[in-house]
Amino acid sequence: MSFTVRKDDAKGVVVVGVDGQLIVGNRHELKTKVLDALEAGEKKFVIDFSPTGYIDSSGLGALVSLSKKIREAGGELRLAGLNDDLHTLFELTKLDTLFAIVDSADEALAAF
Amino acid sequence: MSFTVRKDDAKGVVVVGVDGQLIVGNRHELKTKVLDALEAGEKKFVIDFSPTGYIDSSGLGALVSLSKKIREAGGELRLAGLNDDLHTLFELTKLDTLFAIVDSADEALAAF
Amino acid sequence: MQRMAGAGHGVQFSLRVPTTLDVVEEAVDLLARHCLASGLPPRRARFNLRVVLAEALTNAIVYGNAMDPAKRVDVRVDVDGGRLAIHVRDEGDGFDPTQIPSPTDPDRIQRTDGRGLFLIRQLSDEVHFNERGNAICMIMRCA
Amino acid sequence: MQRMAGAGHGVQFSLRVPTTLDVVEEAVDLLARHCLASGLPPRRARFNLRVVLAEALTNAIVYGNAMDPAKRVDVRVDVDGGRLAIHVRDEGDGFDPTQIPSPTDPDRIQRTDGRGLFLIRQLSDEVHFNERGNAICMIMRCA
Ligand SMILES: Nc1ncnc2c1ncn2[C@@H]1O[C@H](COP(=O)(O)OP(=O)(O)O)[C@@H](O)[C@H]1O
Ligand SMILES: Nc1ncnc2c1ncn2[C@@H]1O[C@H](COP(=O)(O)OP(=O)(O)O)[C@@H](O)[C@H]1O
Repeated sequence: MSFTVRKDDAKGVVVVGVDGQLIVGNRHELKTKVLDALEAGEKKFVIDFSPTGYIDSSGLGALVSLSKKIREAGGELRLAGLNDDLHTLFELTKLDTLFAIVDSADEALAAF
Repeated sequence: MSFTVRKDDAKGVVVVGVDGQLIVGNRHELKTKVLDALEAGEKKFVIDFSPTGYIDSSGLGALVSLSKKIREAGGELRLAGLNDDLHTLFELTKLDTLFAIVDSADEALAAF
Repeated sequence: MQRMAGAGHGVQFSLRVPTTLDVVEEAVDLLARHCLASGLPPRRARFNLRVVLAEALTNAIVYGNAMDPAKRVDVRVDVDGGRLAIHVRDEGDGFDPTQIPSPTDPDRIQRTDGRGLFLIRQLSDEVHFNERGNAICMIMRCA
Repeated sequence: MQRMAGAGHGVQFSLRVPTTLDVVEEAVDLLARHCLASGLPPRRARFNLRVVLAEALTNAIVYGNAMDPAKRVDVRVDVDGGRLAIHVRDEGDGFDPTQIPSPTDPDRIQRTDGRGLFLIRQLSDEVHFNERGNAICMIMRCA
């Protein structure tokens, strides 16, 4: 499990890929990566779940926390690349009402 | 698990394919199939193990028994298509000294 | 052929997990492979099962065993009649699972915690607890 | 990450098999899938393991339980430290495994029986029996 971070310079967007699981064991790593970028002045974030296996409730909690912090800093977070199972997770928890969810990272970039 | 029986008319050879396992649960079926053909006057037999998973000791026993009966009736039996694992089984039990083992059913046919 | 499941004889498998969050992912993957071997459909093994196992193990480690490395979590899966009964037991004092509010309530939706048992209930076919509350049983049907 | 095996905590799985030869193939396949899930290399799971399991189950059914449908065969596999210990126990009186002649002796090579235990010994890494002789333990290393 690991996170890939890349910056789309044209759009000024930070794209974080969640490779593997987002769970209790690595959610802090994701939070640190995103909050470091936020502190460095980044405002636009996409988290790309297309390479993701599963997310547990603490992973969902980490996303809620990040979304709040990004909003407070005047930034914006989009979630992309959720497969059907992951999408169901957001629907079941009604978190789909809280997040801007788009099909793909490309779409997220285009819409910024 | 099942056995396919086909007759090569040019060579007058009965080719039996062992599809799946040759084990305690189906060795009688193989014996019946071959002995019926022997009784019907067939003399040349190839058993093709290329589609075979594994053989247990009772399967090996059934082959020993068939080989004896075919020989007594003046016929001939060849074993073909053994993968490395199956070949090891015959080597370990020294049954490779008892059977005519050839690479493929085609080779067995050509050699009759 | 007489079916093993039809004859009522299923595989049972078990795993003893140490009280550390480091092993959750590996334990989940190992158990998911065994559930797959026992006939759980690949998609359910890959997703639903892995989420509910991760939740149950995490709760057992964090709340049940309170991170005490002297304690263990025991997982046992009984396969029978086309369904898996996944038991996760910790060495804690238990809790009252009826007292857990829904994380989808409007005033709770912004919280960062409180979704574990909810997801377990949503993604399993049935959920049971023992009386003490230190053992959960999650049922997953194979079909 | 802390490894489950390294921490000494392995999966254990078990299956109760009825005393009928009809189920041998299915039981062997089911157990082989679980052994694969526990890290036995695919080729060993596909061949060596399936042969030795088929032999041990057949002996337990035919000789141990003497085909008595009231009896059962219990299979248990302990996975630990990169090796599988496969236990097969029947409800019979046992036998003395030291008294079994080699099927490769020239005067026995034409026999149709007597190769089961020999193959078990050749295809496993270690073989042990309990004192009574109604339980065999076959060790298979994962590497
Ligand atoms: N195995 C357990 N032992 C003791 N308490 C538990 C256990 N599992 C859950 N709980 C209690 O139930 C609460 C809700 O758990 P859960 O829905 O998983 O959400 P979260 O873990 O995010 O708090 C926990 O905060 C805890 O108090
Ligand atoms: N589980 C068992 N209980 C009692 N006797 C057994 C058992 N397994 C093997 N035996 C004895 O060992 C002998 C040799 O077994 P084996 O090598 O498998 O060859 P085969 O089954 O072809 O006779 C059997 O004939 C039987 O007498």
